[in-house]
Amino acid sequence: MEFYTYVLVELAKGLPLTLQIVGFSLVCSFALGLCLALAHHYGPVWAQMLVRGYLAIFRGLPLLIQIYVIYFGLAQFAVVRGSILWPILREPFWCAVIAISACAGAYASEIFRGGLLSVSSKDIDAARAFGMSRLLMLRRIVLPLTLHQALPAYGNEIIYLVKMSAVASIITLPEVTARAFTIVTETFRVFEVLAIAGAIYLAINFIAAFAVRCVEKALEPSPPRN
Amino acid sequence: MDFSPLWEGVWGGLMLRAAAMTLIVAFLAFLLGQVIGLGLTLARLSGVGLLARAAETYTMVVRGVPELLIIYLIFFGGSSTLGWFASWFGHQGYIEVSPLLTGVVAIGMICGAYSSEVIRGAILAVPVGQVEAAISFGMSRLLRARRIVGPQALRYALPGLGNIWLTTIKETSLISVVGLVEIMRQATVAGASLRQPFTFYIVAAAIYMVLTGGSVLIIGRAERRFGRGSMAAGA
Amino acid sequence: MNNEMPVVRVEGLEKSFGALKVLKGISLEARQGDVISILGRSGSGKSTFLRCLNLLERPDTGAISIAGHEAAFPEKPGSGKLSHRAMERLRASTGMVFQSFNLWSHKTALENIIEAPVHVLGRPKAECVEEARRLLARVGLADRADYYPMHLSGGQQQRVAIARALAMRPKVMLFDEPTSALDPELVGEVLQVMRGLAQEGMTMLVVTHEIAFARDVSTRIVFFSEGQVEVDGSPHEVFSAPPSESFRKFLSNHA
Amino acid sequence: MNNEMPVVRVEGLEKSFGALKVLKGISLEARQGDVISILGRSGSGKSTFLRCLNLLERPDTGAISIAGHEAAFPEKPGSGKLSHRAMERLRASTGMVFQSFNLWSHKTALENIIEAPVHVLGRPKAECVEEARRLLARVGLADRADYYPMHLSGGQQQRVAIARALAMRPKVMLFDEPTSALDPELVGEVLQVMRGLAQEGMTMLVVTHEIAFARDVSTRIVFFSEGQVEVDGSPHEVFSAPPSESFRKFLSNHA
Amino acid sequence: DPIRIGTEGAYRPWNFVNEKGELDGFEIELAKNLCQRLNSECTFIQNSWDGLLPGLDAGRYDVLFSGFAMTASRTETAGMAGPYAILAMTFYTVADSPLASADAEGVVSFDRDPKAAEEAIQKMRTLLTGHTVGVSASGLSARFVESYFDGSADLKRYRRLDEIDIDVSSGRVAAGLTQLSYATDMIARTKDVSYKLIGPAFEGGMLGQGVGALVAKGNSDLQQKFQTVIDEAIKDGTIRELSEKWFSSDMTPVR
Ligand SMILES: Nc1ncnc2c1ncn2[C@@H]1O[C@H](COP(=O)(O)OP(=O)(O)OP(=O)(O)O)[C@@H](O)[C@H]1O
Ligand SMILES: Nc1ncnc2c1ncn2[C@@H]1O[C@H](COP(=O)(O)OP(=O)(O)OP(=O)(O)O)[C@@H](O)[C@H]1O
Ligand SMILES: [Mg+2]
Ligand SMILES: [Mg+2]
Repeated sequence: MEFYTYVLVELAKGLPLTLQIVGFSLVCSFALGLCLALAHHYGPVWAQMLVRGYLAIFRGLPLLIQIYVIYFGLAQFAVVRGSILWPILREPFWCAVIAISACAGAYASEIFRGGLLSVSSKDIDAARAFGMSRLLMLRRIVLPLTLHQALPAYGNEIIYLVKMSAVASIITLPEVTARAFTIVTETFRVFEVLAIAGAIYLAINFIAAFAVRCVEKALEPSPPRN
Repeated sequence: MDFSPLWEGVWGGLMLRAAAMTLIVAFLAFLLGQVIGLGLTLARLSGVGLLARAAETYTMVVRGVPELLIIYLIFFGGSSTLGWFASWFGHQGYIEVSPLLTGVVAIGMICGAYSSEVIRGAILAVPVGQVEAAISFGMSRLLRARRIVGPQALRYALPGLGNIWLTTIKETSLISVVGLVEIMRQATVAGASLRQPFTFYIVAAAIYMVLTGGSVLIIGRAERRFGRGSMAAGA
Repeated sequence: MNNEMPVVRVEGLEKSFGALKVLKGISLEARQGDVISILGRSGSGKSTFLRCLNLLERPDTGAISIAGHEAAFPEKPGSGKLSHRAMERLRASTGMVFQSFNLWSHKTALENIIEAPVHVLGRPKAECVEEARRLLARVGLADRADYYPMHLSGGQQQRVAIARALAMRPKVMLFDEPTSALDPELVGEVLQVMRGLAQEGMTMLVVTHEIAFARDVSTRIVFFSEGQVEVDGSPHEVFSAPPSESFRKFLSNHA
Repeated sequence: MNNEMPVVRVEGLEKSFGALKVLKGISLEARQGDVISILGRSGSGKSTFLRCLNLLERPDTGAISIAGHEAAFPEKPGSGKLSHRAMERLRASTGMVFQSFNLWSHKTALENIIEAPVHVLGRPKAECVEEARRLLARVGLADRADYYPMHLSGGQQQRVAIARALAMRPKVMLFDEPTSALDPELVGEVLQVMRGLAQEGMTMLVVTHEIAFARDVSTRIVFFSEGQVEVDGSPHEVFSAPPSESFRKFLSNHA
Repeated sequence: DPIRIGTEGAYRPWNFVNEKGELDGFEIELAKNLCQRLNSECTFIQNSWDGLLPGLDAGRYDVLFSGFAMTASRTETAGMAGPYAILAMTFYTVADSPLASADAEGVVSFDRDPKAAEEAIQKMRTLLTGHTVGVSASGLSARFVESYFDGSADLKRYRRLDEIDIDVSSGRVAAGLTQLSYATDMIARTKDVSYKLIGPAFEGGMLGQGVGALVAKGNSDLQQKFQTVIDEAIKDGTIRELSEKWFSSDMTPVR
């Protein structure tokens, strides 16, 4: 029992860092994913090609490789180390946020594009007929409908993202997984430690999924009460 | 960077074999995942309270827990359980579950949980009126699912399922813990042996790009194929 | 089928949406070959009534019998419970044309029409295609067979929806404003089609706003008001001497 | 505005979908206060014409001028190109009621109505809500303000769509079969509303299948046939002595 | 049944896959030798590091030869046989680092010469003050730095040893702490970066008794057997021979 408390306390120390990585990456990847999806769906041909290329790389490569390249790979080049970006790229935290956002953003953009595809031309026609500018139409009509349709699938992506944050452990950030790994190598008690780490992730994801479900419910057109 | 070990030594061949392993496991796991995902979705939409709850819990837990833990549970938990059963019949010791089977089952279970969310969203996106039209013609649930809801849901689901397929290819790297040699594991082994960690990660990246890039092309084609008559607004 | 037996019998049908009671005990009978026009103000529950007949909405109370298939509500637990199979059979013997058409967007006009005959009734596909082409020609759309719904005009979609329902050769047809999107010429043609059907002994329930249409085609007029049948009689009776005040008011605006 | 200047002027409008030429050179002028009824067979391009006026479909050739906003096609590269801003201004000065209503499904009836006035015209929200409630009352839907479209009957949706268009106080209204889902009584009321608008000087183009409606309300009748204006004249002229064979045939079915 | 030996196969020069694609390295040769002494057949099973410990737990392997250091807490949870090599830790950096001024020295042991070790630690403390040191995430080296360099150097933990090398070369960490055996091999084989050892290598004390084989808990029979043959191999010089072949120095544990 003592062991379990010890592990729990030790892992919980990594929780703030995990949550920070998740929080930053969530915001960045959402914005990135939305921009990519819009460029992919509405943009000129060259923008679409650019997005396709981006998606091919960031959805195609394991996150492990991406974070490896961003953290270890770029650092190999003296040019990078001399550049103004180095203060950011030097920090494992920002490398993790960049890598996770870039990857999760690519996935999110496909989800959002699916949502954009489901917006019916009738809704668009009505918006255009009322003289809405493209931006206004996007903000008031297209995005709400898109996000509503995409929400269940986006819930998936949030959960992916929470678990993605574990790759931060390979670039020296002492978040939950890294701490679990350290305890495992010290004590050799793989199952117990991983199960507790798993429970922590499950708890985060449970809260995330619950939040998503609440938003989903709130957006549902409710039958009138009268 | 020196890539000569790829064609001069054994490494090139080993990397290719690892790529084949990745592809096989990913493919089988994805198929299994679709079956599981569909089953879960049907259970969730069945209206039978207990069934729906069970499916929902499965989806939540399997998605919520790190993949590695699930693989551990299935592989090592699986053989422990088998061993425990076997001991009843007098068999002693460790029973090996085929790593390939475990890998496929574990990844497939994870893939199924994610797929069910995507499939559910897509089914709910089919316009109600069209479903009602099908009902009013006396179509059974199965027929409706096959002829009306399925094809339309498929086109909403394709982007999401595409995501899942790509993730499955990459998640397959986790099965190295059960002893299968897939791309990432082979790259680590080769890199460590030659003390060129980067060289082989880059080779691995290239192989992944080929696998996933090819997939993206096929998915794109499928999307166009099923997009016919779609109400979607163009650019 | 015995001409004396009602093909459609509805008794005490009630339906609420939340606190809003839309149908407050509708009873109605239709014999073979009857063409019943259902009139009523917008929002008076006409569509809801047709949808209940088809069990698309589950009535709160009441009994429905269509072409020998029975359904009673509220369902009794156990033996009284309606099986899916029973509901499907009831529905397959009725054809429905929706107010908003509800064509399947992933299928062409022709595919929309052959879908149910081939897959619900199991008729040979070649035969169905032939019949579908004939039906399309009959509603003036021979050249639109391979169009997807989104590329059809409103009236064209409505006609495809009518052809789709006819292709099932149902015992009872439920039309929800089948001519709302049609020009007078087409209204005339559709009317012609419906007369033909009536002569072949098809039973039809038609929700419509076209008084002329109701007068010319139907054997009986039913007027819904506030969820109840307020008027029920032959066209001649009810139009020459409107039996209720609100019905008179309803008609007064019609030239 | 000068009464002599046409508010709407269309010249030589052509539009094809692939190989299908739907509009084959439509020219039309409307002065302030004109109510033009557009008649024509299903599929003759009426909806397409309205959609072109609104630039929802991009015409192949032709010139459009609405309330001072001009658009010419094919667009010349460079200076002749229509800016988004210009298109939006043109659209904001026209109101449109769609054949299939096209209400926004994620907004209630009230929200549908205030959406454009608040966000396109930038009017104060409180004021818009008040006006929206007045409009809803005017079309008999005061108690449906908080319903989502999916919970409204067909006629109710259509009336919300009309209220939504009116809320923009446009210079020109484009109606695509605005009474198709309405009962005679409501048709009368909507007709009343439109008469009022006409008196206030609103210019209206109305696609309709209701001959009575066209005769009673409009100042001019336009009949489309095979993508061209075949008849254009005052109601009195064209109904008493139909100037073309196909128009006579079109009318013949109307009682 | 053959003895199933698990190993990572990616930890040069202890265990790795050679140019022919076969397992090779100090531990592999040693294990083969030990099996001969035991008169048993042996099979090697390669697995990623993450699967070794759970596999041992589940009974997939009988014994692990994969560079496991023998520490008190580990011997508690699993059975260990050995040590078969000392575990010496050394700091290293790149040639152009300010720390590079310090020179490499020999091995000092906390057990055999505590005073010399203490002095060496003092010297390294001064050198590393204000710098960040990269260590392996496996607890041992981290705890070594924590307890001896607290308040002097900061820590960064890495999953794999070759990742420390990369960050030492990029300057994210000023120096790395790694195993002497690993470092000498790495320095010899790396062409494009010139790493160098700094200060002495440390051994004994809290770094544990050395590297040993991990036997499934409860299998004390097998543990005993391996303990016996390892002691033999130390006595007759086999380990020294292998050590010199693979590490270019004698890493035989002294007991
Ligand atoms: N997007 C499209 N692609 C191809 N064909 C189209 C498209 N939209 C309309 N059409 C065709 O153009 C013709 C004119 O359509 P339109 O909707 O303008 O007819 P309409 O006069 O409004 O008919 P209705 O009275 O039935 O609404 C129809 O034959 C239709 O099939
Ligand atoms: N799903 C629903 N939830 C709540 N209220 C509903 C729902 N469907 C319909 N209603 C309400 O029930 C009433 C009757 O609707 P119904 O569609 O049957 O009218 P209708 O007679 O067909 O009208 P119309 O002629 O305009 O089509 C309307 O007031 C409508 O607002
Ligand atoms: Mg209705
Ligand atoms: Mg039209």
